[in-house]
Amino acid sequence: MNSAVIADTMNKDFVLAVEGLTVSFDGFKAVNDLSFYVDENEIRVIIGPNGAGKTTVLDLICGRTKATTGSIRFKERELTKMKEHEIVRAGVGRKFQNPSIYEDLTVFENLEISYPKGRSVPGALTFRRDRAVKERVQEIAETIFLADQLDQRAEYLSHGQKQWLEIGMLLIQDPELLMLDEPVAGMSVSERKKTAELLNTIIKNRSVIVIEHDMKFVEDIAHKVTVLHQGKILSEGSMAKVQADPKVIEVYLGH
Amino acid sequence: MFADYSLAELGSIFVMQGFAGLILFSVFVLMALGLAIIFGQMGVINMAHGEFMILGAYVTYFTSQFFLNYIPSLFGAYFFLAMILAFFAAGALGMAVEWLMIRRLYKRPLDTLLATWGLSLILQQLYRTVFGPREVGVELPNWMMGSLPVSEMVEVQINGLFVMALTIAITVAVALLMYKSSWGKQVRAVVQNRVMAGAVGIDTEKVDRYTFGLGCGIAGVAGSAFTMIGSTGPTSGQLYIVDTFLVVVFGGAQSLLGTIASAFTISQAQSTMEFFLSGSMAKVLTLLGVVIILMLRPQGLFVIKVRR
Amino acid sequence: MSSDKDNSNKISSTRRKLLMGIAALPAVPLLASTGLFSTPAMAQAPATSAVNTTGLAVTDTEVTVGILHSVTGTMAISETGSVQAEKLAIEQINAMGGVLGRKIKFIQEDGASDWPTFAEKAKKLLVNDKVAAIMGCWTSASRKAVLPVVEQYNGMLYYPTFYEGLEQSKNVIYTGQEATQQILAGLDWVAKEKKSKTFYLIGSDYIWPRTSMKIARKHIEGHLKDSSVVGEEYFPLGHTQFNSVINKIKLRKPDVIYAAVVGGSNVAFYKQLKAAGIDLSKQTLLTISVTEDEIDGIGGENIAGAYSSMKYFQSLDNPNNKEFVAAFKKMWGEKTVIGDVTQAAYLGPWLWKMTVEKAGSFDIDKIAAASAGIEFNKAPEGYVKIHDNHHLWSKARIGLALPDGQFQVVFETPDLIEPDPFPKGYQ
Amino acid sequence: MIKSDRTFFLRPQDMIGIAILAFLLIVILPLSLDNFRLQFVGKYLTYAFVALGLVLCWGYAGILSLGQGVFFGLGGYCMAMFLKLESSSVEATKIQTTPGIPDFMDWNQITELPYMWQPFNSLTLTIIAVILVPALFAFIVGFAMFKRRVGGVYFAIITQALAAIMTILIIGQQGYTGGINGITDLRTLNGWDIRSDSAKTILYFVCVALLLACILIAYFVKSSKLGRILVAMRDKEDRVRFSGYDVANFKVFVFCLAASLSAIGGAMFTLQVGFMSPSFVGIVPSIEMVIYAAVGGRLSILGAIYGTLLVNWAKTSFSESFPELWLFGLGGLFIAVVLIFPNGIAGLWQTYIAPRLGPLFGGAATRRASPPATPPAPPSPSAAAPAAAE
Repeated sequence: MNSAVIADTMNKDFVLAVEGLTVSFDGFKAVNDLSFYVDENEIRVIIGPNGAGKTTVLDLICGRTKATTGSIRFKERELTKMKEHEIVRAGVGRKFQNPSIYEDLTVFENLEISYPKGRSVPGALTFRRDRAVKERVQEIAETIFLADQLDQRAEYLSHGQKQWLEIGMLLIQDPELLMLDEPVAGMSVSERKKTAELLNTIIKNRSVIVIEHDMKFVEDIAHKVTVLHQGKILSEGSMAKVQADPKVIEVYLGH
Repeated sequence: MFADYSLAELGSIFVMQGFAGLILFSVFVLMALGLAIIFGQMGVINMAHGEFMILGAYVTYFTSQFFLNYIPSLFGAYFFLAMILAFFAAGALGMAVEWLMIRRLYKRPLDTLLATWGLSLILQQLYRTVFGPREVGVELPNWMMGSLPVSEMVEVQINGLFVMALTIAITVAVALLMYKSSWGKQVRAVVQNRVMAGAVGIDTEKVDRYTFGLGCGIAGVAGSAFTMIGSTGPTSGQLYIVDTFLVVVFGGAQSLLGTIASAFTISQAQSTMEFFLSGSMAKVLTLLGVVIILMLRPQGLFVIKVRR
Repeated sequence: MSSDKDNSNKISSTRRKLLMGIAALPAVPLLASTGLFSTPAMAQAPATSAVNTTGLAVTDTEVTVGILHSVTGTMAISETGSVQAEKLAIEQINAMGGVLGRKIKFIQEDGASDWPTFAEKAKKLLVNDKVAAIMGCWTSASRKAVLPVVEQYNGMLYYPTFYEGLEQSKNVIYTGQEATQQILAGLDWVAKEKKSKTFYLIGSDYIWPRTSMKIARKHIEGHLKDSSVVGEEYFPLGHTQFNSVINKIKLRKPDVIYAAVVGGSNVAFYKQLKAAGIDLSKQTLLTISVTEDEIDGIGGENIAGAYSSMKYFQSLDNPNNKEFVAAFKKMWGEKTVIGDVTQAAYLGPWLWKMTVEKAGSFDIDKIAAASAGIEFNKAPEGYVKIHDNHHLWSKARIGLALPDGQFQVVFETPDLIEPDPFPKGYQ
Repeated sequence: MIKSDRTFFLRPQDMIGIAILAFLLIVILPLSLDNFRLQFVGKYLTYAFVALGLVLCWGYAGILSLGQGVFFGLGGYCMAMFLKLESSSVEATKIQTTPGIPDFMDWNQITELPYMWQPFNSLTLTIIAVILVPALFAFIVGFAMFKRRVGGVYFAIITQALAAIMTILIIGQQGYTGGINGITDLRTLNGWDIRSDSAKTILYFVCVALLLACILIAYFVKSSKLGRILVAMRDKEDRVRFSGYDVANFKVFVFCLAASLSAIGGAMFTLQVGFMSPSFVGIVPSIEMVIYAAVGGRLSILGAIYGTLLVNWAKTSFSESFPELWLFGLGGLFIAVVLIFPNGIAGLWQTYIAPRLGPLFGGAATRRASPPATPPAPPSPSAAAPAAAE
């Protein structure tokens, strides 16, 4: 891993530095010796065919899956050794592919639970719904177009609204690195438009990693694109550069 | 403790103790196999497993009574018929239960636990009302009793051999059924992806019903075989339930091989400890050992790592 | 709610119908005409106010007693026989004119194999129903739960089961054997008759087997010549795998296997013993936990050749017993078997009746005081007598188990053995 | 704007519910039942503590423990040990070889009070032990298992095995525990005779008071953010984890809380019934206690109390009149509550009765979010399967 030496001097500026990352499931390497770096305030889009290991990369970063070898550093902190909740508290937020919200709770309660206070057992017991909490929830709810749905049980929201709610639940934590897994999948055209607008407002002052299939959407938002194939980086760079790469055309865009 | 015995004596005792361990192993496998299919393949926790076993035992009892009274000349062979009848009786009851109850609960595994517990209470009382509260004595054909002298010291129990042979036969049959037959493929397909399996034309409801029936049927055969070594009464089924579940869970729930390996581990541990310690302590230590290992390695002994 | 609830009758009649096709039997005055029991003069029934000064449920024509056993739950198997015996005795007593000129009416309650239920029902019988006596309990645990209640509310309990001893109460008459009565003579017999020197003790893991084995060990080591215990093992209740201990037995080659295994374990133990090639006609086995009732489940062929140490066997050859067995079968069906505890339960109502008549009163304190010295000549087991410590003097007997499920009595002590619930030197 | 704007942890309809229950237990039942029946209710209420714990642990957090009898027993045994020591004074036990120790120890050749019995000479230490010993045990079990993400079915089976182990141990170690007979013949509490009718009536009211206090605790937990986290966890455990919570800690907490509640019930049981035995520790009582919560409604705190009372009342009256039918009834109840009315009495109430009462409570009842039609689907077996390996 000779890149590590170089990286050591370089990654001061990177928010996230992934180096030599490998994970294998019973011998099958879902992610294989992967390295990439994300800058401050950068929007990185990861694309790739099904089974390329995109979601696994997010799983590895947020601690859901443990790496076999390699390192993930976030603002100089090694994430591979940390537990999921510690990673979240360090400032990494993750949205799942399917909307992952609490259907039995109201929108307000969904957001309140995500509010980064009272995260310990005693903290949760003594947590008060004070003015600061309510104002913050209200503010986020307006951002995600759900201000008039606060008392609605989350299960009654539409698919798109659920996606927004989950984004809101991340937003309320104000993470420095936001990871979104197919945020516009299954949305109607109008919802997609609104989502793009939402993303454009929330990406300010943070780095974002997005997995997306919708090329139009990718083109709209990406600063830099990483193409994954069979657990490895096939190509990396601007959208234009990636689109011109013959390897990419062969395995992904061309098929 | 061995100072007083000659080497030959010690040798033969260890042989016999090993054999005792193997019998216990066979008993565990037989108990657990039906449950492993139901729990491992379908995710249903059948707390009434013991009662299905006891149904098999009662069937055996009535078959023996029938032979004694009407065709005593064939008494020596009744046990084979009894096992077949036990399989179908328990299997049929299992399918009925699946249809009436279990199929509504596939999405709620913890609730199957409660519902089947209720079923076990009902079956116990049903046995008590119909067959009487006392245990019944199942008379065995003479050829199944006693033991074969291998050497002067070493004797091998015939019913032990019988249980072992039966265990091997049923295990092989189940393995063939699950891994070689097209039906087995359907079962595994349903386990892995119910929706997909339905979409490609597998009748998932039928597969579920027969799988559950098969598991219960095997429990019935096990119960039939256990009339050789245990009691047959309305509440006898309760004696097996904890051991059975631990064997299945310890084996990692999803693989047949895991169940067998776990039955082997637990039976050997228990029978060895029983030899050196008192019975109660051996039991406590075995259970405790299993529980502690499960706490440290909750996925059980054998589990396939999967990508989520 | 205090009506006669004849539950065990229902259960057993269901079974009888199933097994034999005989409908429920009418209640028949069984012994009245035989002249075996002396009939007290009916005309002399004393005034209620004189015989009942503490407000028990005694009227001019009736006296109420309680029957408290498990009709449901795991213990129903064992306790059914006791209920049947107690009902038989009550019926016979009534046929003879009752107690002090009053018919016995009984209230049956179900302990449901649950010890707090036993305590509650005992309290109900004593407080609400004001019964004059309770025939009941089977397990030690149920008796331990009931004991404080009968002591607190001053009742009288007739307890039928052979048990571990270590207890004595003004309010309890123990009609079964305490441990030393059951154990010592049996051990002496096996030492003398079988020239046994080495013993292997095996029991279920709870208080009765453990206490019994403690007494047995003390006797073997302290009182039998050159004898020793070569193994002592306990298994959890409900244990079903005995192959390892059977191997140990084979290794130690004891002269006697001394067994106190109970319940479902019993069946497994004897079946596996037989399967392991231990021939009970060659290997002496003496048990203190197998009566005719247990053999029903074990199967006669699996235990034939074993010896059981009890005070009563159904096959006992004396006129009292023949009379009793015939009456019992007439009332409860030809196929029912009668074990040691069933007979002891049968004694309860009789002993109470005789005590009441001796005391001339139903008052509990007077009965408790009058109990000592009560003699019963017509007991199926033979003559018995209540000791000052409220246990019975009784003989010890050894029975040889036969393939048909009965015992052949091979030995009985010439004299009655004194009950000794707190045996010196055995604790 | 936000309607869910309450500052107090009890909603108006909760207060009405608690008041009705309190009125029933404190006024109606004592006035309408004789002493004998009232003591039954007192005994049932001790099981209600367990059901209450199960509502939090199973209903809200989705953790089904089949070993609650262990905690009930631990609490009960702690109390029984204290009472036994008090009734085993040197004078009361002078016929023993070693006076001053419990009778069953004397029978088992134990000649001095075992180390683990020593603290139970003090009532203060005993009360502390009643609450802390089960909580500690639950902490060890819960910590080991939840940190490794054991859940669902696996947790249920392992707790069931623990109940089996505990029973065998208590029965086997009879010199220290009283064996299968349990610890019996308990007479006085600091000199106060607990066997008299007046004492039992007082203990009944103590039990009711403690139960009401525990109900308030349960409501407090439920309405705190922790309560919502439990529901969230049951629904989407990963989402909670990725919102920065250490999920295992919350599960351990609620499991310990349920254990302590059960133990308080056990201690009250010992006081009211007068003994403790291993028959309350094993698998069968543990599962029966689950059905109390299920009948009441696994998501309803007050429902658990009514469920417990109803099932036990049915059990007592059934077994008095049709003993052989009782198991059919109980078994049928298990099946019916799972198949037909998974939210128990509380579900029926909320679906059929509460809407009609709505106007009476000034709309309070209608604001209660409609209950989920089916109980929350627990994670599928594969998801519930521990995932520590990855």
